[in-house]
Amino acid sequence: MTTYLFSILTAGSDRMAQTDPHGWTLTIISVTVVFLALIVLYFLYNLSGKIFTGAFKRKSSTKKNAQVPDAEVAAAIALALDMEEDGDTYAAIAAAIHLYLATGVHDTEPGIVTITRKDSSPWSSKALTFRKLPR
Amino acid sequence: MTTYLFSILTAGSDRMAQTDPHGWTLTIISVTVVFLALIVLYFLYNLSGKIFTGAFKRKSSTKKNAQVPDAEVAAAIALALDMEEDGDTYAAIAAAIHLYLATGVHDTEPGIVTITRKDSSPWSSKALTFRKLPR
Amino acid sequence: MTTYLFSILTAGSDRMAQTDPHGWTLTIISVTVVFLALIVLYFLYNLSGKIFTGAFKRKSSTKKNAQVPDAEVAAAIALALDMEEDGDTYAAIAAAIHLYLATGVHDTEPGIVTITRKDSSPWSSKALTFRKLPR
Amino acid sequence: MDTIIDSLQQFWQYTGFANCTWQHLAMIAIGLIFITLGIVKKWEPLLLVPIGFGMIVGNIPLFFDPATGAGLKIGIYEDGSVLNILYHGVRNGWYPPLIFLGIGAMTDFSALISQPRLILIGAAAQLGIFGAYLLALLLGFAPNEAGAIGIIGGADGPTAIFLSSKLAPELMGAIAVSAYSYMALVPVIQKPIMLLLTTKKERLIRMRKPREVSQREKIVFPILGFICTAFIVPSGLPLLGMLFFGNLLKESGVTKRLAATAGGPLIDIVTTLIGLTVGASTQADVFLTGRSVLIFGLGLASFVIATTFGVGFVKFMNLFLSEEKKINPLIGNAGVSAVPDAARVSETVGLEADPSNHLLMHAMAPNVAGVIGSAVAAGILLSFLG
Amino acid sequence: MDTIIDSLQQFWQYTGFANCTWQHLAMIAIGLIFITLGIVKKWEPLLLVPIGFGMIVGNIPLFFDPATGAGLKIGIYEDGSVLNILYHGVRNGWYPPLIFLGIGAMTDFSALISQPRLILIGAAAQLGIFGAYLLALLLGFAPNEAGAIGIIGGADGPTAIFLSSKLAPELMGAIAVSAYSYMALVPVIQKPIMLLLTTKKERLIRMRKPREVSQREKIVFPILGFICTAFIVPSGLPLLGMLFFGNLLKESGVTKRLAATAGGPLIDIVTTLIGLTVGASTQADVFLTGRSVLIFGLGLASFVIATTFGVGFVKFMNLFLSEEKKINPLIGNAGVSAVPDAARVSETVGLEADPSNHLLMHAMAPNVAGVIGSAVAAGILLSFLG
Amino acid sequence: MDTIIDSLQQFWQYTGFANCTWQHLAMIAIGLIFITLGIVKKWEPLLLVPIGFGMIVGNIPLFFDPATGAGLKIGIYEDGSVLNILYHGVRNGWYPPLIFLGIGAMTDFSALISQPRLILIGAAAQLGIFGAYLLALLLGFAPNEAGAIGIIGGADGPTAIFLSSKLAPELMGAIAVSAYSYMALVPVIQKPIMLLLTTKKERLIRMRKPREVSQREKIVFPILGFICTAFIVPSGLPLLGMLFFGNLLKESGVTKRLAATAGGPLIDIVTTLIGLTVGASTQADVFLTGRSVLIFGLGLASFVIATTFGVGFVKFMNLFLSEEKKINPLIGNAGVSAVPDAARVSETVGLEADPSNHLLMHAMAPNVAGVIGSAVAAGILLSFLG
Ligand code: NA
Ligand code: NA
Ligand code: NA
Repeated sequence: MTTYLFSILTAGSDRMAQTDPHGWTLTIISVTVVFLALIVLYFLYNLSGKIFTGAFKRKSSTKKNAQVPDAEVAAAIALALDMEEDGDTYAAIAAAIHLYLATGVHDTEPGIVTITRKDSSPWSSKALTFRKLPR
Repeated sequence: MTTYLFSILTAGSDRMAQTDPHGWTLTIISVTVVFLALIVLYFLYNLSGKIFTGAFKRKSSTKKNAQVPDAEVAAAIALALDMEEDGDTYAAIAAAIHLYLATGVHDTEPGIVTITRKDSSPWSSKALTFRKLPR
Repeated sequence: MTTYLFSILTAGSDRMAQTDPHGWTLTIISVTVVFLALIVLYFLYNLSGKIFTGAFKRKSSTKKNAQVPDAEVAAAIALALDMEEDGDTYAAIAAAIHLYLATGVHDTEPGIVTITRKDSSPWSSKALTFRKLPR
Repeated sequence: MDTIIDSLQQFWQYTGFANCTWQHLAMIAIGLIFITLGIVKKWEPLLLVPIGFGMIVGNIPLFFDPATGAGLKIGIYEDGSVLNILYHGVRNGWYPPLIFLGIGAMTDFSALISQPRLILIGAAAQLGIFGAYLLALLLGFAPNEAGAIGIIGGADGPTAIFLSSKLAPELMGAIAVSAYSYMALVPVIQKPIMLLLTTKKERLIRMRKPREVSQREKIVFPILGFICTAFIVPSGLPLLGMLFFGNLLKESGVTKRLAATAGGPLIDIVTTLIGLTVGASTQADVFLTGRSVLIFGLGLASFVIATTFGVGFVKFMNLFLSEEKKINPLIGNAGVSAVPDAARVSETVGLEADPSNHLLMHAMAPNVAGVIGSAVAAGILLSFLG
Repeated sequence: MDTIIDSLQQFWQYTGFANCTWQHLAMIAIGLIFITLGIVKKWEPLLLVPIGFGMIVGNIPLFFDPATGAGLKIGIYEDGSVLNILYHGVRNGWYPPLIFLGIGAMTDFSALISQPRLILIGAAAQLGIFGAYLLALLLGFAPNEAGAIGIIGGADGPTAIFLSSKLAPELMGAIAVSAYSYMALVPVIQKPIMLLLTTKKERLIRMRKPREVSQREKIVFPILGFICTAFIVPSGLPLLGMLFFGNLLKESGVTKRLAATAGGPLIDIVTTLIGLTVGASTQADVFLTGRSVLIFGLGLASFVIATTFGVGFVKFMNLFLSEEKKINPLIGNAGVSAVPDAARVSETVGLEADPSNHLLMHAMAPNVAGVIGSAVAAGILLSFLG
Repeated sequence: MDTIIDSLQQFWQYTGFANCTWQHLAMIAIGLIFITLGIVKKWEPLLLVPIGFGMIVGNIPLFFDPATGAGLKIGIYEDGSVLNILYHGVRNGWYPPLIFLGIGAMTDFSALISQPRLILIGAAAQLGIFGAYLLALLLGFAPNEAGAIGIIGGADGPTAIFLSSKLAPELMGAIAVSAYSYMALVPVIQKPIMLLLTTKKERLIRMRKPREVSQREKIVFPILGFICTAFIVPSGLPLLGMLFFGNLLKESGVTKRLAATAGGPLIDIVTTLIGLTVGASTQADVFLTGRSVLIFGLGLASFVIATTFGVGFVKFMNLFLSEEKKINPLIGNAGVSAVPDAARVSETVGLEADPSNHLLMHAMAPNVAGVIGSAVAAGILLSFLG
């Protein structure tokens, strides 16, 4: 029994061809494991979320969460959609996410989100500035 | 016959030493091929030039090609001659060529040609600006 | 005799284990050589210092060496101490040394010492400016 | 004089003109199409341009005499040639992990951290991989080949190259080209499926703004994420380890210069070389076969299945969710990875239904989860079939 | 159905959970501590974060059946695995010289050039290396192992990796981790020794501002410095050559772009990979031994001895120096290298005694001399024991 | 005590002082001259400084006992040493194509595209290569050696290293050093020849401003250029492919970050390592031979021939051109490549004749054509002699 199973798992392609010719065993196990792995991550971040949110809720409740500067977020998204060229999309999307999640809260970070567009240098050194005007 | 010729071409140094001890065969073939290769390029770009120039002539005729801002070109050239340090020459010469070919025509590119001089970072991120003043 | 000695030096670990089981021979030779190497450097730079200082003394005597802008040096040092993050320390210390050694003397270099702090790009492209105000 | 003319004739034999076949020209034409699509359509240009040029490079007709073995030793499959040396990183599988290092160093996982339930969409979309696996077996491919073909459905270029270089090196060119082609075609493929599977009402679902994510969470994420996934699927270690390592360098706040280099010069160098050599590995005689056509068909199928399961899974989740927690199924397609193009499709299609409903940031969660998911899937396939 | 459940059970055997031992968990915990110290304490983060993550990567439990040899071929010690390929640069010793190239391209030797007498402190502090060598022999290590352990006292990570990869590869993980740990702990270790060995009066010594250094001297320095040290200790050539070459690129004024790359992307790439792979090489079964504990003890001893001799040597020099030329013994600790942390300790402790007495720039002289000194010492050990 | 003194004596045997010969010192002196010329004269400093320092590194006298084979295993020719590993890229010929990738990513081919007839000058100047080939055969070199020597006349460092590493590795050091020396000396060598061969009137010829070049042409250029040249000379593929690939990355407009890295960090890293290792490969016993002297003589001859044919060919073309289309023969020298120094010589000499007549932009056309031309010539030589 064990030997049979063992053969499945240490097996390369040849043994799989014999023991699982239609691929259903591999498929079912694999899908299960993929879901398992990501469900574990889900629980983990759910948990960490609950731990960290406590601290954050307090913080954000002291600020007015109402004034969502949608315009800024929309601008960042527009940029992210537009910027197919040259891979700047990563930076644009990061900016959009940052603005979106952080709206209404002055976080401890510089408060300026920087992306670049025209510059030909690598992303890291690019600099198109979304300024958060002092409110 | 064919075998003899074949031996020439698959041959390494040893066979060439036998079949072409003074090197004239190799030289004549090689020079012919070098010329051939570059003549093909010549015809190609000549042709592409004729195709593309049509479009361009129209474009440039609408603009005043007369006002050649020689000063700018000369400045870029001066920079290119001067900049022996640190390999910036490539960027300087590219700028000179760009200004030279493009003079009098506002092309679709940003209109600012950027070279760097003092900065120690790689060329790509350097920034000494030749501004094309709005005319 | 020579063979014996030779065995010491071509030897790997095994022969050292036999001929120098407690390690004192290796230690004494090594310490001697380390000191020797650095003493040679000492004499060399001492000498070069004497050669070059002549030229410099003249230069610096024409300027007022008295006004040591300690504040600037202290600021640079403070930065160097603070900047444990991300390896900017090299640049900060270089700036401190530069300011310290050069104080009161306007050297031929740009006169602006540049370090960066927040920027995430490599050191080389960082730019936090200690301006030497025109005095 | 006689010698010279004869020699010239002989030289002719060495030229590309003399050795050219229609297959060479076909492959060069495909390369030109790739370059054109990359430049004109701006579809994944960082990949299509190098791969396209590589296809041209790899299909310059070279003289080779099978009888004597005489020939220029410059092809990508000839030991010691320049192309062959640069190809090592593909064949030995260490370019893809370095690309993952750079991707990790550029990717912001906040969207995922703040909405962990969206991770599951990234799991569902991996069904495209296994659907294609089953189909490939049906079509007569061996299991290792079927696994390598299936991974096209992971919509992740480096993962596809990594896995196919381990499982079925001879199919790697076709698989990589297929994977990148469909990644470039994501907007074309996914939109109709998304419209077909969703109702107008579903497309209008507005999702709540998720909570903020602290820097500490962002730092803990790659460490915890790596340990969990690697314990479950140790064979995914090369890809997952590098992805999370790069992300830790980015988020730690004290190793920014390492992250900047990993997501800058390092990933650029590897991207250039992987594209060029993968392209050059598609030599006509290896590439232009009936199997390549099948692989392209299976690749398309895997993208369709993945998108279907991604969108369908959101609808399935919605059955169990209260009204205000419902998820817009238009972000389901993003589970396939193809970062960030798939997420942009979500945004675009969403905007068509409601111009004020931005889905991009929500879609980034299944999108990056899909990267993790397909690396996990690749690990599993490797442990079964490797 | 039976097959599937059984297969899942079998899959379990491959997971990290099934193969996990307390040693794996211990090493992962150590990795987490390294990362935490790097991020929270900001101790050598460019090294501790990659090494710490590498430790986690290297200690994910992998299935291996010694009977059949079956197992995933992804560990750092398995030929052809990704980690193994990236580890080549450590094992063959070419990462450290590339790091020295970058360090040379970033280091300003002016402090040393303007005060050459301070070089000797950098020689005295190397006694830590040989003190640890003698102790290691006493504890029963073989001479090659003792030499590799001694180099921890050089307080120079790349040098330690270079020498131990040549002399005692099997101890390299423990030696590298020990070296970086104590380099990170320099402030903690050195301060009490410095206070113990100096009087209040000595700590108040003000040193004269040294002369300026011309650009020409800075250019001549690396050339002359290399020729001299390499003639005396040719076996130090790989490290010394690269260090001085990098510095020449920096100071020549005409090769700035090469220096910027050497001290930028190149050193970043190598630092990332050396940290990750050195960390991953500390697999539990190799690392968690009594010998590792001994190595950590000897490493601590070597730092203590080095600091003692550094400070003591300044006091010895002061016996022969006129009042106005006396050297503040608080810069003696800087001779160990650990650039620039040891010099910062000098400054900090000096400021506590007199808040207007800056020692940093003076301390940089023995600090960079210590780098040269330990590279010389490594060369000697290599020629004796290699 | 006796042991120690004896050991010290023995240690002496290992030092550079004990093994030093006048050849070592001569090579170190040459290295110093290279560095000085690079820094003071600013002649090709990116190459002369690394090569010069490499010469010093490669000529530190190392102990080697031919009887026992005992010695330090750190020389560039000893398997597994650091220098030896970094030298792989030279010996296996993959550094030069990577440099070509970077050059392509930096070079603007507009000048050539807008004045295609100037391409032919770049063909004529390659006669320097074959002139030197004939002379080298006359002097008794074997054909492969003669080919490698001839390529010096291509005035292109990476091409010279690439070809000589394939045809005559043992002469590579001398050939590379010769090529770079004369490239640095281009202004000194070419100016008198140009003045000798041209009349005052010819030097005053004003050339018409060429047409503009559209971005589309710039994109099409590298693709078409590569296909044509590679079909004619497939053996030039490694160099031509990389040159045009780099240029496509630059001009495509959608892969700028890849071009920036190829023409930035990547070319910097390779330039640093190729310079250092080529310099270090000139070990006295290999380098200081009568043959090296001959190679230097032949190299000079090849530059003279190339310049002569370049200028002469323009005069020949002018015979067939109408007055307003005549070409200033002062741009003929630029056909040798040596980008962009040769083109700058054209400009400078032209300005002396007429201070308002700028030739630089015109001269860039034969200059970059010369790069293509010598890569083609290298390909031909490789297919005949490889
Ligand atoms: Na995926
Ligand atoms: Na040290
Ligand atoms: Na040439």
